[in-house]
Amino acid sequence: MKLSFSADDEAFRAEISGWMADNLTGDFASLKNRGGPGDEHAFFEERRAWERHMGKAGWTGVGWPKAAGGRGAPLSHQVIFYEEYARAGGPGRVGHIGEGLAGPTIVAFGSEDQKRRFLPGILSGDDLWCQGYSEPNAGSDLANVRTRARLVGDRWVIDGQKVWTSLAHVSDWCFVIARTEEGSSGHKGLSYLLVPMKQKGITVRPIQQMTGTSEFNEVFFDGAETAAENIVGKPGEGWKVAMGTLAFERGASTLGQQMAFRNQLDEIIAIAKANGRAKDPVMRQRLAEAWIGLQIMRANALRMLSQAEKPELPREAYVSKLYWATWHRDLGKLAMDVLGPEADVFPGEPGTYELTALQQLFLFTRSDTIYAGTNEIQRNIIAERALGMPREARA
Amino acid sequence: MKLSFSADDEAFRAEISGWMADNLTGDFASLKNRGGPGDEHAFFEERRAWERHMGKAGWTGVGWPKAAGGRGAPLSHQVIFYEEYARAGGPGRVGHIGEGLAGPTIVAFGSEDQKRRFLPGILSGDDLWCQGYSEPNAGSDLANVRTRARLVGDRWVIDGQKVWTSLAHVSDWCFVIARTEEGSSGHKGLSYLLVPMKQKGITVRPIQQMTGTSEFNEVFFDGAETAAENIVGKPGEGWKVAMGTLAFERGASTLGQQMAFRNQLDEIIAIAKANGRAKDPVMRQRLAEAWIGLQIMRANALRMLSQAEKPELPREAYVSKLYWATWHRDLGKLAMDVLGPEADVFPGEPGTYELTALQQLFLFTRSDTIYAGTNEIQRNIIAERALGMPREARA
Amino acid sequence: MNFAFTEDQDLIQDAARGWLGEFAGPAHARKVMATAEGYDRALWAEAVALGWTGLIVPEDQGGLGLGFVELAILMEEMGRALYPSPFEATVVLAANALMALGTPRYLEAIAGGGITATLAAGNATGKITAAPTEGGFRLDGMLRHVPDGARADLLLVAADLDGRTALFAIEGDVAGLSRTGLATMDQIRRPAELRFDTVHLPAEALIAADAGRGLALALDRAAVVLAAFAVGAAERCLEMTVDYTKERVQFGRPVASFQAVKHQCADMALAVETSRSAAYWAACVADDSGHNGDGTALALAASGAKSWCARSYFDCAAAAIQLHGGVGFTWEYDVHLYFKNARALEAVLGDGTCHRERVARLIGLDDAAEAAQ
Amino acid sequence: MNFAFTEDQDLIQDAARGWLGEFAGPAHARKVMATAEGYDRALWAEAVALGWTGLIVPEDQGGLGLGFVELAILMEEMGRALYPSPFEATVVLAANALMALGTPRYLEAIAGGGITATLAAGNATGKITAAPTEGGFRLDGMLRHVPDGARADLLLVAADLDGRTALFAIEGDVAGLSRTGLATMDQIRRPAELRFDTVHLPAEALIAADAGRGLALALDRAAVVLAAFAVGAAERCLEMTVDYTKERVQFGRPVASFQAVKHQCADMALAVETSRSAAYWAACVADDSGHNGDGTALALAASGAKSWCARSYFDCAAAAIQLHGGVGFTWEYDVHLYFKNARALEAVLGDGTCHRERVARLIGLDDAAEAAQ
Repeated sequence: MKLSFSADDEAFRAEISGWMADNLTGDFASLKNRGGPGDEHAFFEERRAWERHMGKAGWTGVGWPKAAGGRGAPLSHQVIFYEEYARAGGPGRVGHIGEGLAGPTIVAFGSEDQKRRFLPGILSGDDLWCQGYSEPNAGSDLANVRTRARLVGDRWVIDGQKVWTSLAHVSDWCFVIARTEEGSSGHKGLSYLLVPMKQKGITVRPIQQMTGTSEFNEVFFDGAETAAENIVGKPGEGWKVAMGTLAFERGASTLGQQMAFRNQLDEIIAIAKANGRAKDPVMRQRLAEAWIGLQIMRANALRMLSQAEKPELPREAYVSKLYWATWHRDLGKLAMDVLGPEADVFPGEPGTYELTALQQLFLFTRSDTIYAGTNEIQRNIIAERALGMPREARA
Repeated sequence: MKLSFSADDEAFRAEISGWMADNLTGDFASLKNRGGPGDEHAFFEERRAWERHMGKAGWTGVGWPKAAGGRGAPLSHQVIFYEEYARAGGPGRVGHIGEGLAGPTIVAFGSEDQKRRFLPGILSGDDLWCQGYSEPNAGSDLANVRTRARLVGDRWVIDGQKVWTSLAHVSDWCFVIARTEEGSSGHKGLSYLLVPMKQKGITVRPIQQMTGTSEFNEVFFDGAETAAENIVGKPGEGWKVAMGTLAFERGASTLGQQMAFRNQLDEIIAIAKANGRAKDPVMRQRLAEAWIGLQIMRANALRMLSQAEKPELPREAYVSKLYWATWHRDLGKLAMDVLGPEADVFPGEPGTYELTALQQLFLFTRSDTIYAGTNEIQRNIIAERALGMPREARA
Repeated sequence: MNFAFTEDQDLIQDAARGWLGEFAGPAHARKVMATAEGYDRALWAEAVALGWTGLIVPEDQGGLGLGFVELAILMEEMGRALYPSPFEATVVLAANALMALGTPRYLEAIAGGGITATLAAGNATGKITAAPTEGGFRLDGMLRHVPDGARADLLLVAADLDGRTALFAIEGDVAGLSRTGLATMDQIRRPAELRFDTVHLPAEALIAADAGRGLALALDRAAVVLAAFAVGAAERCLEMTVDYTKERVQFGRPVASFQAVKHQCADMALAVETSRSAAYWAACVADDSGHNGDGTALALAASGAKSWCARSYFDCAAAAIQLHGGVGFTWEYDVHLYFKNARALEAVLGDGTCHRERVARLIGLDDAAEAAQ
Repeated sequence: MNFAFTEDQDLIQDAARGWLGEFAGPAHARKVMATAEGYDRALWAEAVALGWTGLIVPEDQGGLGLGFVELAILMEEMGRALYPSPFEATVVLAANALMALGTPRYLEAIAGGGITATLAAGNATGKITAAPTEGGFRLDGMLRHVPDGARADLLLVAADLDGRTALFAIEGDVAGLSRTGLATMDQIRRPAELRFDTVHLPAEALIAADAGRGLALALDRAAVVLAAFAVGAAERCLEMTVDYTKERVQFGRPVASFQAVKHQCADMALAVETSRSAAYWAACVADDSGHNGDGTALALAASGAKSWCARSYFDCAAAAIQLHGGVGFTWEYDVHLYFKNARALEAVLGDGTCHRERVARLIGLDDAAEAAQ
């Protein structure tokens, strides 16, 4: 057990931080620290160009196997890559769903043909992906998926609705969990389909959030089509493949997310020092607690990643979503409390609604404890799967 | 709506506080502030004499109707009585289960004959009562009661076991919920029996608590008997009568309990001032929060009592157990944190176990959130009965 | 001692709940919150006609002469409805302050609905300095977070005058005064910034030369009434959550049947009921204190109630979002309106930390320790 | 960078868990906790034979030469078992301090089990003053809460010597020194009071004349290792709770099937796992810091881990009592042993508030603010 980095690691750190310093400049300079959660609408086209720029330089797919076109970087390099990217203020990646979820799923479960067709577009930044899991009446529970797909000739024909689909309006492809076996229920009879988004059978409707902006969308499938071969795994294996996707969420990119959290905490601390709240002993306790909590989040992630080879999901992985979501939500409240009466104010006229970054943080983090499994669902999962307690009764 | 007291109220206050000052003296002086929860073993015989002394002076049954032998005091007088009693350091009442639960139940549901036979002994302090509700496998749920009673000739014959029975080893009578209908289940087929404790069919075994002392007991009924007429209500009405008893827990005596809490908080504040923790801004927040919380507890109790005439239990009554239990438990922890490293130490040799009053408070308050309906059960009750949410599935 | 509403108080509550529920609920808030003015003048005129602006104003100034319990009842219902209006600034702050200072000025106009008003004193940040001039005073300085500061007809402004706190009345706009509404995350309240750049006022603008104690009393009473607002709003968050979770089905069951959901609702109920007890405890103390009490009992009750109720409101609004799941996070559902308002309310008239610190001082934590234990 | 145990570390953990589970669990604690000595000498001799007292002692002093990660592993298992022994005082405090000061003295005796020892420095309350005398030193003063202070063979005592912190070694009893064990609610730890009333020590009793920095390093490392103890104990509380609630039937269902119970257990699991991450993060920093680092990284990690893990332990023990229901409150069930120990551990080596305040200072909250935002 060792937390420090080797000389080779440090050389790699110099490489990526140097590249970021040299490249996040010029036209790209305005992208610094933009485009994260709650800010996904910002500078979209410029960020797409940035994604392509990274792809050209070989900085996409850092953790992917070399055979899949990635760098095949060891864990320590992946950690360093994501941390340095975020430390440098690297913008929110428009390709992150493809790089982090769709790509690894195709690598793990896809056919050779699918790998050839889909992976290069992800790595180059040309193809953007979105995720079609949640439904209005399925919430966090894939077993309740109602979206149906029927094989008609050589095409899957898809009807149904997905919600909370980030980036749907700009994506080229969506991976969709649909029910392909008539009359099936629960985890059975689901399939994992790759569906082109730019077609007339698909309508994307943005959801206006409490922030006033719209990161999330509803996606309506009304006779949407995809080719018969665009299925990952066999028909009926959708649950298995989807569970694999969820496992990829344990990737090293979480360290980048945490570095972004660190940037937010640093901003809050700077404000506290400037407005004098840093002298308030009660506020000092909260700021220190947040700082400690973030260090622990990093340690917890490194523990989890260091055991990624083990077949069983370790307990620190089970608790990580609940932990970071709650920590981050509390950080949003802390930001407001540090700002005091000024927390409510943003530049602009009354009646306009253009929030500051910290107000976005405060409001947007309320979704952290809801999407991708609410805190309640996460506690169920921890109790049932990590602790072996009896499963919740399902009607 | 008015929280202040009238001139008549203040005259009554002078009467009871004068009586306490005149009477809690001499042999009784050592009883001051003794005998509360966690300390029930202290000076038992002397407190029994004190109970009789109070009875002679007409200070038992202050809130009972005059027809039942009580004072029939209005609410404001009851509040004042219990607050002044506790403010004066009046000892834990050995007759409180008779006065607060058994007596009012008999007044409300008992026969005239039962009233004649049982009420005078309660008021005089001669007959002590205990409560036979909880069972090892029923926990907080009366519907799971397994203790059985059969009518054999003119006697009820009782077999089974009760637990968490305070004062069982010194009581003359116990009110017992027993299943009198063979094969019944849930709330049906239960009866409310009055059972003499001093008989060979009853064995009392003290439960040693984490404090090292034993307030609570297990009570074993092995062919125990009581006369056929010692049933309150009809056979099978036990649930209804028991629910009535629980309602009496909303009585003004709760104000006395709160005054005892106030005495404890005052002691903690005095220690904080003496050892310097009162200057610590974080500790000041907690002490202030405790003080505010206690004022709110009093206001909440007065609201509840001011609406005692209403047929429906008001919401402030539903939340009161959860609230005071949690507040009191937190007070115990606060006491330890104010004491700092000294919190752990008591006078005596290592290996002995004679805790200080605040250590007793810390440990004993852990039972507050468990007995008489755990916090979890209380939350169920609030959600289901006060908010009308769906009932918990029962197997 | 009777800590239940009288029949009259029940009637006030029923009437307020009925009218506000019908006309001034969240749908109304959505209509006005995007406007520059921030409230509906026609609806406000109806509220005036109901006598609300005169609720605590003495009868000989055209009011109803009721007390702070009644004002708390009304504000609880306004919180429930989340009604954006000049009521808080005009009645809870301005009329209350004028009464605390014992001056009848403007009370009749306020009671009759002729003017709206606000108070800019310890409830705002910043500072104004006043200096005597020939025939009047000159005011300079800046105040922020003045409720309704940009729209109120009458500004009651506290200023430092020779080391004492004086209160001045400013009717409408005057030269040198700029009033700027602040754009805020919460769209219910309308705070503003006031800049005084050599503002000359006539002598009769001075309402009280030594207003410190009266203003302190008024601000404590305002804190009590805001606590009641929080109670109503928090309870509405609970109701919306219970209603929604009973309807919403997940995993084949109503969400409300899950113990995790029930228990969070139970905790919300506990927060609401203890808050209600806190707010009305404090309102009773406000009524009992009069204008000449020593103020300590009221200070304790006001700080206790404000810190407790504002936190409860925030906790309930936050829990409401969580328990609504995804839709709680949308603009479409009303929960976020309460959530943002709750956050704003926590900071108004002092946050929880400063109120608890005040209680710590008032209960004697700084007094000399007694003889050692 | 590899934040997982090595195979050797896995072996140490397995061996410790096996031996402690078989011989030194709560049943053993119950046997010894009522005795005046407070631990079992025969069992301790076996622990010595396992090499544990030499775990971190360099090989050339007869130890195993392992690091703080390994020590944390061992202490985590001792926490799980709640093993009352001289280990913490002798190894975690005394040997650690001697190593931090770079002196080999006593290390061989400690590693070999010849002596038990303790440290009375910043980990105790009170103060000792030392003055040079002819041929030695004179010590006066009082210290409380010295772990094992009444029973350890060797006392390492910090004293103020001309404004610096010096460390003295006292073997057994000397004239003028009284050592009194304190009776405590927690019966696992054995703190004592040491009174120095004109205690004369020979010159060679001085271990280090300027020990401040070394002792600070040692106390931070001890805090890290105590944090690991808390992890094991907290996890045991969780295990007992899961096991008990699976067995216990209420309302016709295993208690463990209620969501309220499951969710509290999930929160315990979160507390345990984040604590484990915290403790081993800090242990790695302790291993990386050496004896000459600037100490800030270790101070942050130690304060972070100690405050976090001690609170988690208390929270888990408290939840364990609550979820055991009635029996959790009895002397018979083991939960209370952990609960009392958790409370004691919170105060040892600084409570959470003071550790967080230290972190606040170290992360620069007192530094000058940067240019305004």
